[in-house]
Amino acid sequence: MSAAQILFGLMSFIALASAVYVAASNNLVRSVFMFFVTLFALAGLYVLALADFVAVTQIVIYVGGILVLILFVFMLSGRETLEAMQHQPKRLWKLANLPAFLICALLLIVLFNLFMNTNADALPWIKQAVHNNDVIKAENTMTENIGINLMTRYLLPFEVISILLLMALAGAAHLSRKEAGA
Amino acid sequence: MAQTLPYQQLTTCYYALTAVVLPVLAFAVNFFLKKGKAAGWISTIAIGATTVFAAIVFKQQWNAPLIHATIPWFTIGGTAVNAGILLNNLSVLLLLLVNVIALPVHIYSMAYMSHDEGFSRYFTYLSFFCFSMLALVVVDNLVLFYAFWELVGFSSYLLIGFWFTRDKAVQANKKAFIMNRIGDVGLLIAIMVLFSQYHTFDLNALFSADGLVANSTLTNGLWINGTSTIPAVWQYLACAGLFLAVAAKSAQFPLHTWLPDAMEGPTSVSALIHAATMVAAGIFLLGRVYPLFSVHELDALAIIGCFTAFMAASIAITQNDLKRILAFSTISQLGFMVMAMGIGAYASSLFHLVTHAFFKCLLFLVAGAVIHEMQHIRDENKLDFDPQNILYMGGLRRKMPITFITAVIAGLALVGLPFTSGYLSKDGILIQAFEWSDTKAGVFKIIPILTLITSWLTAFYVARLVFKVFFGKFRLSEVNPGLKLHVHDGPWKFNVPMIFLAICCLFPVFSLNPFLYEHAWIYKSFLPSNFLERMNPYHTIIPIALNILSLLVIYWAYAVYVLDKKLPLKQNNWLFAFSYYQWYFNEAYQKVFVQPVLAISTGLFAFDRKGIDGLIHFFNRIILWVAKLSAAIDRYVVDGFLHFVVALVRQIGNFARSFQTGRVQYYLLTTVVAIVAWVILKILI
Amino acid sequence: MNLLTLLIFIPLLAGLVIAVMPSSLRGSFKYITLLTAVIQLVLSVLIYLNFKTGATHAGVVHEDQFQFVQKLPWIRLNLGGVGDLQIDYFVGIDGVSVTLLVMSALVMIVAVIASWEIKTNLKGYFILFLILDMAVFGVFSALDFFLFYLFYELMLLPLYFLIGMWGGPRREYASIKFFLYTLFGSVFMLLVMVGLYLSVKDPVTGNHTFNIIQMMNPANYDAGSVFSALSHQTILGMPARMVGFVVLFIAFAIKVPVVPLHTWLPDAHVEAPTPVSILLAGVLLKIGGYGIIRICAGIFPDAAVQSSYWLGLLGVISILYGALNALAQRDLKRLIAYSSVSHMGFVLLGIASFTAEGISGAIMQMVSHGFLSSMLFFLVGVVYTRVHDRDIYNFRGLATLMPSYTLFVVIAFFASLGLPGFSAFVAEAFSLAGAFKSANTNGLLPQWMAACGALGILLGAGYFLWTLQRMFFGTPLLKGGESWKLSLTDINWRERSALIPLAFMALLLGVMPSLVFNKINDSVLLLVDFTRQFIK
Amino acid sequence: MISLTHYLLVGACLFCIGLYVALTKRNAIQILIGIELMLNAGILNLVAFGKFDKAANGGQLFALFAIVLAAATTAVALAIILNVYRRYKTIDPNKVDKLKG
Repeated sequence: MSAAQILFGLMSFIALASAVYVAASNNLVRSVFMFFVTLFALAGLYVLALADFVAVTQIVIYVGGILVLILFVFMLSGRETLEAMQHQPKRLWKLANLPAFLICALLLIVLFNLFMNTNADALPWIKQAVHNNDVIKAENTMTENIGINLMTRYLLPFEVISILLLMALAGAAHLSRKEAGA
Repeated sequence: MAQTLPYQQLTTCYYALTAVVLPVLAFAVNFFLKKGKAAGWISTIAIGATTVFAAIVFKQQWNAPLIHATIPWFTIGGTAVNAGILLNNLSVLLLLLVNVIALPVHIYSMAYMSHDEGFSRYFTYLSFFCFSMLALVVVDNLVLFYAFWELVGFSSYLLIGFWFTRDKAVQANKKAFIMNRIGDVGLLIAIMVLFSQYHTFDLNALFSADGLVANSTLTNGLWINGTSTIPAVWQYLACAGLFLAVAAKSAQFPLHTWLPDAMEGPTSVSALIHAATMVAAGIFLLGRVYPLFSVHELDALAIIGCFTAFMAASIAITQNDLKRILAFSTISQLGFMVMAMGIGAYASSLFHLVTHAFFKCLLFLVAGAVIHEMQHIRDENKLDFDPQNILYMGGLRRKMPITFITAVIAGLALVGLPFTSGYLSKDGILIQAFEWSDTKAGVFKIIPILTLITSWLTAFYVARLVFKVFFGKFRLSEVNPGLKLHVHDGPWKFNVPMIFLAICCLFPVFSLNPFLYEHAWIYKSFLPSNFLERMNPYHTIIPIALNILSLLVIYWAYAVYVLDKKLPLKQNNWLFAFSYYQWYFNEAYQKVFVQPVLAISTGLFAFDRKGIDGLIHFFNRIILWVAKLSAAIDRYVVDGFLHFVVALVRQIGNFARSFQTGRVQYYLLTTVVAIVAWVILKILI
Repeated sequence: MNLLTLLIFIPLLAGLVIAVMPSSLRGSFKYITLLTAVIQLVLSVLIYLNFKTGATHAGVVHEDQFQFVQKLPWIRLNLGGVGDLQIDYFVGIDGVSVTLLVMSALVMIVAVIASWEIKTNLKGYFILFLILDMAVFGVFSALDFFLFYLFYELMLLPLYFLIGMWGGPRREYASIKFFLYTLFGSVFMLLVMVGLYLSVKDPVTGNHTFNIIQMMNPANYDAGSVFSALSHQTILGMPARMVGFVVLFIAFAIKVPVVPLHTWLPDAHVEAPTPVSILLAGVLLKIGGYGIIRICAGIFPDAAVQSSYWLGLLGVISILYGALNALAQRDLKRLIAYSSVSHMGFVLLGIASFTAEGISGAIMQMVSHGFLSSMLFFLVGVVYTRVHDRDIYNFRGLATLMPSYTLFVVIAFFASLGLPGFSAFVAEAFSLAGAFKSANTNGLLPQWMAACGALGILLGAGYFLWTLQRMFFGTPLLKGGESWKLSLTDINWRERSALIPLAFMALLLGVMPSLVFNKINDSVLLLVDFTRQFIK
Repeated sequence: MISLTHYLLVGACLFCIGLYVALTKRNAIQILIGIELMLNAGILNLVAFGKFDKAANGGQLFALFAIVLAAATTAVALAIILNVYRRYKTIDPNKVDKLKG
């Protein structure tokens, strides 16, 4: 078993375990932090998938952006809000959650079934890519290539997203302002 | 009248009709007037006028060709039933006889019933009886005949039960009516047989000399009448039915037991109905339907008539009730008549019917007069005894001379001694019985001998009766010394009818020759045209032997009852008891017929309740059970299903409503469910 | 306006009038009802007088020979492929029904007079009474099977309430028993009715029809239909026509009633109030006999003729069984109820003979029994209203206390036991004569049946005379002592007015049976002719 | 060698967990986290497939886009949640049942 595989299993385990903790935990702050653990583990998995730029972006935006944003919300809202936000029904396994659990389990089984039955590595386009040697190798550096593609092939989405971001920024700012007249 | 009749006949018809209608008018008037002493006169005058009309009819019609006049009565199906009158010798004789008997009885009754509360009721009934009886003798078809036959029985019922507060009377009239009803059923069956065979009810068409019956034959077990042929058994049945009818009305064995009980009615009624007229209706019926009977059936008639005559006479010798003795005597004499019919002595039978009517009626009137006096004694001295018991009487001949003389005349006529009417008619029957038995063998040889014995028995009981009542000492005084006795002959209303009837008991009324019955005018009129007067030893030997022995018997009775010689027979042996209890017929009938019928009826009613209703209730229970089951099914299955459906719908509704909660998470869940379901479907299909 | 229709619906009108009148006027209800009954009697007598006789007016199987006919289309439904539903308001009478109408009208009056004793809930009582009245006349004149059935059922309901609400102590038991019995019969009748409807086609319109007269004509039956004589269909292994006949017969036999379907009758009679007993015995039992003649014998003559032996046997059994049962009774009303069973046995016996005499006798017996049983029940009611007791052994010597009453009792009893001069004699004699003649002419009944039936006459004398002896004669002795003696007053003018017409009619018909026979003769002859062709 | 299927399976697990969180939590922030988890599962798949597109780098680039959009979404969502809380004093989405406060 190669180191990559060990790492993959480890990362997967961490990601899933922390995700399960997020699902199971009633403590909001803890689940937020465990969520970041998940994000970090995922970033590791990206690396293993030879997408180091994406991994870095993941850490920067999620950890640096969203984490900070959420904590910001807590802190800005004050203690009262935090407590209110943390207020949760005590019971761990409510019966009402059973349908959701079942349906999720069912979905999982379905997906598993689907993925196991369709050998993803044998998909035509993947075979084509392998055949064309269009596969990223561990030794390749893709950052440059990403930058070129972003500015050429994917320029339009890039621009659209930037406008979207701007709107989101404006919207968030508008929403977050203190009650003035509304 | 529908047919055109000669004027003479037409008036005769109208006279006859008037004779029939007058009593019913009297009945109607009395019925609506209710109370009052006028009733007696109304009825008597009516019957008097009727007698006149009857006499005219008799005079015109006796030995004349028959008159048959009809009007349509109703039509049923293809059969037209006519109402009409048929006047021949038989009917006009009876018409006159009934009137001649009824008129004295009416007069007698006015005195006899004068102190009774139901005086007008009595005459109402009596008029009704006269109407029925007169109509019975003149009607021309079987339906009407049956109708009046039964009405006669009904009026007899009313009159027997005249004192309806007396239990015995009421039971007696019930018995009489039911016994008569048995006969009626027989008659009805006979009528139905005749109707189904001949398709007509007309007496003339059926029974005239060359009528339908005369022209049909019995051969090889078939009864053939022109086109219609039925098994001969129906002819036997018809005869049996007719015989039953005769037996019921004329008190023949086995239906004779009602007549002694019928003596519970007023004595005048017994005199008219149960001695002279109604009981003669049976013989009259035999006379009407005579052609139907074949030889063997006539033999059977003879046997039964003879047996009845003997049985009744044997009972009469031991009875103590004055009226019962006479009743059994009547049965016995009627037995003679039936036997006479059976042996072919048609004319003698009817002749005896007439003579018997007079002397028996007279005897009853005498009995009535005696009983009247006895009741008088009873009421005057405030005693309690049976005024009809001959053991209490005695020595009345000096106190009631007229009564005594008439009683002796009637008694001699009944015994059949010469110079009386009874000699003429009864000895005729006896002689013919012997002649008849010459042609027969075996058991039929006994019949004339039994008849002879019966005659002597008759002589004995008549003598016993007369001696007990009129001779010796008044025995009641011996038991109750110091009795006030105001006994005397009755008023003229008693005496005149009795004397009149006594005259009618003598020979000149019927035949100028006191010894030869063949010379009696009634006898001659009924003879078949081919009758040959046969003189043989019987005609002299029998009357002489019979009468000498009868005189001996009478003397014996005189010795026993007046001179107080010992009776050679002991009174406490079984033979005496057998006779005294009337051969135990009543008890036997009670056990054999009445009680079983009642038991059957009770049993059937129980069956009705327990059996049929039980079955119904059983079904009911099953149905109830099924109903309960179905109710349960209804509640738990059908309703359950309904509730289930309702609940299901509600759940689905709730379920569907739950999608519209406004809860984002549910929407999401639903979406996922849908997607998963879709995917699963995709995979599976 | 058609006289018959008027006759049928006048009671309905009077019922409506009573229904809208306030209860404060309840005293007048009985007079309104009486007036209605009198009008009906007048109408029915008019009908009787105008009723034409003669072979061209015989009716029975010829629709055009019926009289006082009114035929109106009533329900017409287009059922598409099945054809049109054709139900007519079709009334008319022939010889079979005309005398029954007059009889019913007279009995109605008597029943109204007897209703004077009803004291509770007068409004309901008289409305129900009038509905019953209407239904009775409807049944006797309906010539459309659907209409007939409607009236037939309409009779049932008021009777159920009349017994159940105004009856004696066990009225509920009796009324339910009555209801179930008759319902049992009529439900099956419904099935046969539908079967007949589906089998018969009106030759003019080509639709299926409920017309009773057309059901009598074999040519009107669809080939291959259930009740077609030619198709020889079977139901449960029996010929369909026989099944149809038997089912209809059972329905009517319950009404007659024929042993062993009779046990509702004693209970219903005993518990019913007097007027209802009168109607039950006087009119409703006749519907059974009428139905057997008109419907059973008319529509299924072949089956009727085939089973006539059994009909006759049932008739004889009814006669004897009813009479013997009557002999065992202590309750006067029950005795009379059983005597009804016995007397109606003659009707069945007469019909079974299929001779003119027998059927005429049967109809006469129905008319006669209508008068006499009404009279008998009325007489029982007289004693019962006075002392509320009917046990024969509790009375003795009533003749001394109530002479006029006893006179009527004697008349009624003797008339019932078939004393000549009264109608029952003619009726019974000819029922029996017909039964007897049957063996000779058509060979349907053996003679012994008639002979056994004649025994019923004897038993009839037995129970009636025994009752007379026990209850009326002898010295007065009452269970209730002096108080009863005071209550047992002789009949009053009202009671007389009810009894005299009945006694008079019984006497009149006994002396002049042509009053009935003339009117029915043509129809009876036609019916006999009609059935004769089916006798093998 | 880590096969593509492994990434897909891990993604599926993660997605389901995220879904469960999104479905069951009564707290808007946690629901948001659930949604993020699902997004990340998606991104993981993009990245995994992106390995076979060396020239165009479609997978990685769209993963980047998704990350950025998620961030923006989060920002807006958090702002909304804050607002909701101010109005209703709760952030349970089930209790927020009025469209207009």
